[in-house]
Amino acid sequence: MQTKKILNAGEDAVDEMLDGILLAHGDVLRASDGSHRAIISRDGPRDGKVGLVIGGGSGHEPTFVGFVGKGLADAAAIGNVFASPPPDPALACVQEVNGGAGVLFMYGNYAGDVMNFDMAAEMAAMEDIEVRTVLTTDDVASAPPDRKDTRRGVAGNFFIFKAAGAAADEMMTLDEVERVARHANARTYTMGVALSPCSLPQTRRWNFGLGPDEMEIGMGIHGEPGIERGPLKPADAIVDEMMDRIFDEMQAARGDRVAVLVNGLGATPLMELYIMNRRVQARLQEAGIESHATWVGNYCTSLEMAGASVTAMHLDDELTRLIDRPCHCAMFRVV
Amino acid sequence: MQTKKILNAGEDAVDEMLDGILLAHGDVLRASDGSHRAIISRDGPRDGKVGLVIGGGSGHEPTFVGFVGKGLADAAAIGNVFASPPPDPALACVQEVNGGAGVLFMYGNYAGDVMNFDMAAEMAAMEDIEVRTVLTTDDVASAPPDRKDTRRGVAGNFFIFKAAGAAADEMMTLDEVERVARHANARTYTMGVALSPCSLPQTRRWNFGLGPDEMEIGMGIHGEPGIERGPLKPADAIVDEMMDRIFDEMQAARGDRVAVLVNGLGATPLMELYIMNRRVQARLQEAGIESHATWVGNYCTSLEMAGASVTAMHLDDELTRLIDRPCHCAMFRVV
Amino acid sequence: MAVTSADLIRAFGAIADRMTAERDALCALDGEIGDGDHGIGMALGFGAVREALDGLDGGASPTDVLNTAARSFLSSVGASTGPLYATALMRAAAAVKGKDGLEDADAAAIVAAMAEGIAHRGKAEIGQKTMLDAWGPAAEAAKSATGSFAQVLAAAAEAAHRGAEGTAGMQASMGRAARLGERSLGHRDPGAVSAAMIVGVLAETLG
Amino acid sequence: MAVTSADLIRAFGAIADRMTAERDALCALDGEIGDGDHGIGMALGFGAVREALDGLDGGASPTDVLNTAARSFLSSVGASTGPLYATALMRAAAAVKGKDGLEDADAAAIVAAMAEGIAHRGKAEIGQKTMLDAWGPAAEAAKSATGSFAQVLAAAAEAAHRGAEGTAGMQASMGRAARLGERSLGHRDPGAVSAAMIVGVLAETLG
Ligand SMILES: Nc1ncnc2c1ncn2[C@@H]1O[C@H](COP(=O)(O)OP(=O)(O)O)[C@@H](O)[C@H]1O
Ligand SMILES: Nc1ncnc2c1ncn2[C@@H]1O[C@H](COP(=O)(O)OP(=O)(O)O)[C@@H](O)[C@H]1O
Ligand SMILES: [Mg+2]
Ligand SMILES: [Mg+2]
Ligand SMILES: [Mg+2]
Ligand SMILES: [Mg+2]
Repeated sequence: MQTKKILNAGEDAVDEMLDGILLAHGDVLRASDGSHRAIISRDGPRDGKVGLVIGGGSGHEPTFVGFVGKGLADAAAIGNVFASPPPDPALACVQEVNGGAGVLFMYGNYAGDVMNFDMAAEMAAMEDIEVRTVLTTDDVASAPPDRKDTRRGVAGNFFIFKAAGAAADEMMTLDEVERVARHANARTYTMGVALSPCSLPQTRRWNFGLGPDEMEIGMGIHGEPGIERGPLKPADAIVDEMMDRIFDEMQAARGDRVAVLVNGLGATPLMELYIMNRRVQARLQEAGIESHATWVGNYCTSLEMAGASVTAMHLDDELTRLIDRPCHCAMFRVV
Repeated sequence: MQTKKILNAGEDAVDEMLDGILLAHGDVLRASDGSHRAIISRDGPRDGKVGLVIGGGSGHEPTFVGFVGKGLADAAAIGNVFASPPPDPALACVQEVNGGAGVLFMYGNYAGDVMNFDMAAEMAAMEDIEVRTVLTTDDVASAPPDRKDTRRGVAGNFFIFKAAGAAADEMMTLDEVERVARHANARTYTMGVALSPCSLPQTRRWNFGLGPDEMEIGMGIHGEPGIERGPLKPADAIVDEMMDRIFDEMQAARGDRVAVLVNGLGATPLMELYIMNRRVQARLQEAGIESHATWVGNYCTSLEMAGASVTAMHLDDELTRLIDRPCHCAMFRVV
Repeated sequence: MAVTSADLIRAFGAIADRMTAERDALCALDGEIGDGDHGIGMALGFGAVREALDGLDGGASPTDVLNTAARSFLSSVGASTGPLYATALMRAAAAVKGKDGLEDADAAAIVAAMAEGIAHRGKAEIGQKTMLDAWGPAAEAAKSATGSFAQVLAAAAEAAHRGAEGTAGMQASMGRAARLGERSLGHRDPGAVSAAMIVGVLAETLG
Repeated sequence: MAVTSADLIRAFGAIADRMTAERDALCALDGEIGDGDHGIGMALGFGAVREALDGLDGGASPTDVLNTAARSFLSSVGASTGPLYATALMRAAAAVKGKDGLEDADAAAIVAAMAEGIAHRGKAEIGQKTMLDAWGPAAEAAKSATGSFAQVLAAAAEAAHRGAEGTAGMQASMGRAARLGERSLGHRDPGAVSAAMIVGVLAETLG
C-alpha cells in the first residue's frame, strides 16, 4: 500500500518542486546556469560581501530554499529528498555568489553533507575562492554535551543562518561572519518530538513505525531514531521535557533574552504549535527569561511527519541585532 | 483509539491556542476586554476608517486570526473548532473597531456563522453602529453556478479579505468597501481535494473515512463531503481537474491577470504544493493568462487534513492594487 | 402546579447528562453528512446551561430558568445550534412569562414555542432534514395530546423520535448537508436525533 | 585478458538491476537505523552510471569506464554514498590506469582500491558498522585469494557477505546510526548490505 501524496513520478518530485518554487518566487530566486539544483538570490550577493551558501537534502521545506534572499542566504544547494546535494550544485552556488570576500558554507552536521560540501570546497579552492564551513549542531537530543560537535543540525538552522546572513549583509568580513555563525550555533538549542512517520516520494512507504499512542523524543528530521520512545503525553508535559533539557544546556540567567521557534514537522496543525508556545512562554517567564521574538510555524519540516520542535537561541546584543535585521526571502520575511 | 495530537484537555484547545498566539504576536494582536475570543489588531482600527471584522470556527489557522493586522482585518471573532463564534465576541469586535464609519462583517457562508453574526449585527444596530455583511462563496465545488450564492467560503477568503482590508485601509467608505468585497468575492474561485481526514481535539476520532487510495474532490474545509470520491490521481491530473473547473467559471480572456493561491489543508508538505503550482502556472501560461502574484502554503487549513486547494482571483486594476497593498498581520505580511 | 423551576433545572441537568453520554455518537452521525461536531456543541451547551442554572437563586421563575438556559447555551456554543436553541428557549421563556410554576397546558405551549423559535431563526421548513423535523412533529403531537404534563410530553417525544428516524429518507435542503444532494439520503440528521433525545429526556424527567 | 571494458560495463548494468530490485528492501533496512533512503540512492546512482556508460565510445579503457562511473554516481546521488562510491571508483580507476583490459591480478587491486577509497573519504575504520565492514573484509579476502579474476571475486563476495551480516552485532560509531548508541544493535548496516550485493554481482558477472 502506497502512502498518499500529490505527486507525479516520485523521482521527479524535487525538480518539479523547484520549478514550482521558481514560478512562484521568480522575483526573489533564480536557478544557476551552472546547475538547476543551485538556487540563487536575485538580490543579496554583491561585490565585497561574504557569500552565504546553505543547503542539504530536500523534504525540509521551507528549509533550505525558502531562506534564500536579501539579508539571509545568498544561495542554496538542493539535494534529493533527505540526501545531501552532490558537490556540483554547491560549487555552482559558490561561483554565483562569490563577491571576492570569500564564501561561507553552512549546513546541518550530517556525514553525507560534510563529504559533499567538503569536495565542493576543495574544488572552489582550486579556483582560488576561499570557502569556510560552519556546521550547525543545535539538536541537543542527538549527543551528550561532551560530544556537542557531533550533534545534528535541525530547526535551529533557521536562527543560525539568520544571524550569519545578517552579519554578511552588514558587510562583515569572512572571519567575522564565521565567528558570528559559530557563536550563533553555540547558543542555539533544539529539542524535537515525532508523533508519526513520513514517507519518501520515491518509495511511498512509512520510513519508520510508531505505535498508535507512542511518540519518539529526539527524533531526527529525517526520521532517525531519537533518545527514547514513550507514550504520547499532554502538550504541557512534552514541552516541559523539552524546556528542562534546553534550560539545562543553555544555562541562562534571570534577565537574559532568547529568541524562540516552535516548529512544526509538517503535519502538525498551528493550533497544536501555539498550544505548545503557551507553555514555552510560561516556562520562560517562570525562569525570568525574556522572550525577545517568537516564531511559530513550519520552518524545518520532515515531509508529512507529525511532531514539533522547540528551539531557543540565547541572545546577546549582537545576536539580537542580527536576528532583528530585515530580510526578504521567498518563504520568510523580517521587516 | 484516539488520534495523535499535541494537546492538553481537548476542551481547552482553542483558548490555549489563543493564549499561545497572543504570547507570540502581542506586538500585533490583543484580546478584547469584552471577550477573550475577540482578537483585535493593535494597529489598524482608527477614526473614520471602516472596521473589518472577520471570523468563524477555529481549526483553519492561520485563517482567521492570522489575518488580523494593519491593512487587512481589524478584528476576528473566534469560535470553537469548526463552530461559528457566538454573537458576543463578534459584537465585542464591532465595539472595538468601530471608528464611526461603519463595520463590515466578512466570513464564509455557513448557516451557523450567518445566524450568529446576524444576531451580533442586530445587537450592534441597537447601539447605533451600522454593520453590513459580505459572505464569501468561493468554493466552486459546493454548488452549481446558478446557485453561486449558496456556495461555501474556503481558502479564497484570503484574497477576498485582503482586497476588502486594503480598501478599508485606503479609507474607502462603507459603501465602497462593501462593493469591493462583493466584487472580490464574485471574482474568486477555489477548488479543493482531500486525501485524508482530520480529527477534532475533543473527540480525537477521524471525522470521515477515505479509502487508502481514494481522494475526495470538492471536500469542504470542515470535512463536509464534496462532489465525488475517486482514486487518487497524479498531481498534474488533479490540478488539471481543478483548473478546468476554475477556467470554466472564471471566463478569463487571454491577457487577463490572476492572483493564485495554492493552499495546503494542514498535512500536505510544501513539496507537493509547489509541484501543484508548477502545473497551475503551466495551465495559466497555456491559456495566456498572466499570474500576477502567487502564494503557496498553508493559508486555510482543516486541522491535520491532507489535501490542497487552488484559488484564482480574476484581477482587474483595482483588485491588483488592493492585493499588492502592504499589510502587516501576525501570520502574513505583504511589503 | 405540575412543574416547578426546580423540576426544570433538574430536567436540564438530565439533558446535559444525556448529551454527554451521546456526544461521540452524535459526532459520528454529523461526520457522515456534516462536519462531525454536533455532539460536542450539544454536550458543551447543555453543560454550560447546567452550570449557569446552578448559579440561579431559589426564587427564579420558569421564565428566568429558560432565559438563563438560552443565554448560556448561546454564548458557550455558537455554531448552528447556539442561535437555534437560544431562540427556541427564549420563545419558551416568553410563552410561560409571569408564571411561578407550570400547569399541564404549558407542556404543549413550551414545545410549540421551541419549534417556532427554531423555524424562525433557521428559516427552515418541515422536510428539509433538520432538527425541525423532530421539533415540528413534537409540537403538533403536543398540541393535539390531552392529559397531564407528562402525558403530553410523552406524545411529543414519540413524535420527535419518529420524525428524527424519518430524516434518513429525506434529501437535505438546509444546513451543511444541503450541498450533498442525494448523498445525504440514508443518513439521519444529527440535529433531529439530538432533538428527539431532548424531548425524550423532558418526558422522562418532568411530570 | 580476463576482463574487458565491455565486461565492466555489463557488470555495472547488472549492479544497476540488482539495486533497483533491492531498492525498497535497502530503504527498509535504512529506515530501522537511518533515514530510509539508502536503496533510493543506490538505485538512482547505478542507474545513472549505466546511462553514462551507454554513452561511452567503444575505445574506452577500464580506467575511463571506472572514472565515468564515479562521476555519474556522484553527481546523481550526493548523500553519503555519492562521495564514498565516487572516491572508491576513482581509486579503482587509478589502480588499473594504462591498461586496455584487466588481468587476474587486477581483481584484488580493484577491490582493495575501492575499500581504501571508502575508508579515506569516510574516515571510517573497520568495526564502526558501515559499508567498510563489507568492503574491508572483501579486500582482505581478495588480496589473499589465488586463482582467476572470478575466483578472487568469489572469495571477496563471500567475505563481504559475512562482513555485512556481522554488522548486526556492531554498535554504530559512524554515520547517522552513530547517534543511536545501543539501539543500533541487531540491525544490519544498509550500506554494508548493499556493498555485499555489489561484490556479489561483480563475482557473478566478471570472469
Ligand atoms: N437553518 C437551520 N434550521 C434548523 N436547523 C438547522 C439549520 N441549520 C442546521 N440545523 C441543524 O443543526 C444541525 C447541525 O448542528 P451542529 O453540527 O451543532 O452545527 P454546525 O453545522 O455549525 O456544525 C443539523 O443537523 C440541523 O439539524
Ligand atoms: N563515514 C562513512 N564511512 C563509510 N561509510 C559510511 C559513512 N557514513 C555513512 N556510511 C555508509 O552509508 C550508508 C548510508 O547511505 P545512505 O542512506 O545512502 O546515505 P545517507 O546516510 O546520507 O542517507 C550507511 O549505511 C553506511 O554504510
Ligand atoms: Mg539520506
Ligand atoms: Mg460545526
Ligand atoms: Mg456540525
Ligand atoms: Mg540513508
